[in-house]
Amino acid sequence: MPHLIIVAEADFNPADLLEQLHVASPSVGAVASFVGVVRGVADHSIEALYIEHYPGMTEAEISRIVDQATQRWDIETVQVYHRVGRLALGERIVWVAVSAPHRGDSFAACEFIMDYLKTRATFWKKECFQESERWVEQCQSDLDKASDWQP
Amino acid sequence: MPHLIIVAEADFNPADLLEQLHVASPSVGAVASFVGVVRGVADHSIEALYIEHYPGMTEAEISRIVDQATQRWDIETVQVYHRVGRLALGERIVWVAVSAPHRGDSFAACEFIMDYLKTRATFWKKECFQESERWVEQCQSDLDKASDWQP
Amino acid sequence: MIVVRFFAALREVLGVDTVSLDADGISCVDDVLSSLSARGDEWRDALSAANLLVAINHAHAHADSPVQDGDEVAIFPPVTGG
Amino acid sequence: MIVVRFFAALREVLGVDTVSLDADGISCVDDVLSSLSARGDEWRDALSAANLLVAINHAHAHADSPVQDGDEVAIFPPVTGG
Repeated sequence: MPHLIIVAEADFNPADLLEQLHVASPSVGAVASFVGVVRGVADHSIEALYIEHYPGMTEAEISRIVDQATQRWDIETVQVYHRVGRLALGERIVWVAVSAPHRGDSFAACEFIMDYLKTRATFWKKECFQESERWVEQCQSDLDKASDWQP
Repeated sequence: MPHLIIVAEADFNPADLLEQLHVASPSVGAVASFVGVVRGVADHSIEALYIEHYPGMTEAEISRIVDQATQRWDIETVQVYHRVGRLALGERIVWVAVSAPHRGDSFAACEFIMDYLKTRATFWKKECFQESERWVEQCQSDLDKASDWQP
Repeated sequence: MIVVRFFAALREVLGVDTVSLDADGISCVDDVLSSLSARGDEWRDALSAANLLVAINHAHAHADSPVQDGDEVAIFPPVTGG
Repeated sequence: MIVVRFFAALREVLGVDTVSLDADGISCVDDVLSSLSARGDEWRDALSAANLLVAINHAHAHADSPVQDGDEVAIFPPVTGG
């Protein structure tokens, strides 16, 4: 079953995506998945995120990182669905799901891909407040987390 | 929002469960989840699993392990839904989902709880073939995996 | 009265899932096992397996854990997950 | 012709998302940056930020990476995830 890689403004339906993975193969025993959600920030009232990306390059890079995960772990099918545009507080941003024979591989590959999306993929994030907005600066803790994966 | 702990024969709906977690709190930015599925085994034709548990003790133990996870990681809400009875190839067995402000905590707690369910909770598994059945023996690799979590 | 419950392969070998024992003369898990083993060779053989686990009132316990009237004791093989 | 694309904060500062450059005299990424910087102070200031990243034809590149006619060059601030 081919991997799914989508970058779009439209929302996704986790149940439909999960259902697609389940029917994939009789050797699948585990599906790890992740949903990222626009989160409020304690010290100021964020209303939305605006997410921009580099069409073409983003998809190509995600495809490369999915290939890396496939070589590194025993996994079957990967789904990556990343939204762009203006996303209000509480809205879904990103979906990553990985099916595998065993749960350890599915968890590791899912977290690896998420860390990549948050630190290396060509997405930029702007925080939107009631009367202002600002581009988010790169976060060192995320960079450190992603470099943990380097062999 | 209270944790959800269910052990039942009935199937669960991942989309409905995810939806419940999403509305939980404006501080939730991450939901890691896991679905375990009855998997075929390469060298013989398994038709179903029969899962038995110790009613009362299972729920009490899961509740304790969820409390442990809550103390160890910054997480919001945990859902554990474990099926019992006869489950055919490809059917869902177990659901674990963890919401948290940040993705690292949600992944770690979700995997911790899954490892616990597979190794310490009072479930027993019987493999059903066309003309025979056999109780599964305890698996050392799962025990090793769970002991990785000990501080 | 002490209620003793069996699970999984042990339940199938014994052909019963619950037994009620008189609490007289029972002060620990080992006493429960002795009482049950006296029921016959099949019981003695099944209950002598080295890897059996025990719980008292839904909490893991040991051979020398105290048991008293009204307790629920469970005896079962190693768990094998879902 | 070389197409140059800008993203996020850099796109907003420059007020444009795409520029087309004549390929004459351009052999590497640094030449692209020099050509753009000659457009005025605002361009020179914005493009001199130390943390800008570059891609050629959707793959990460460096200041001395070769650029040729028909390439798509992208210049952008550090990525900040979704």
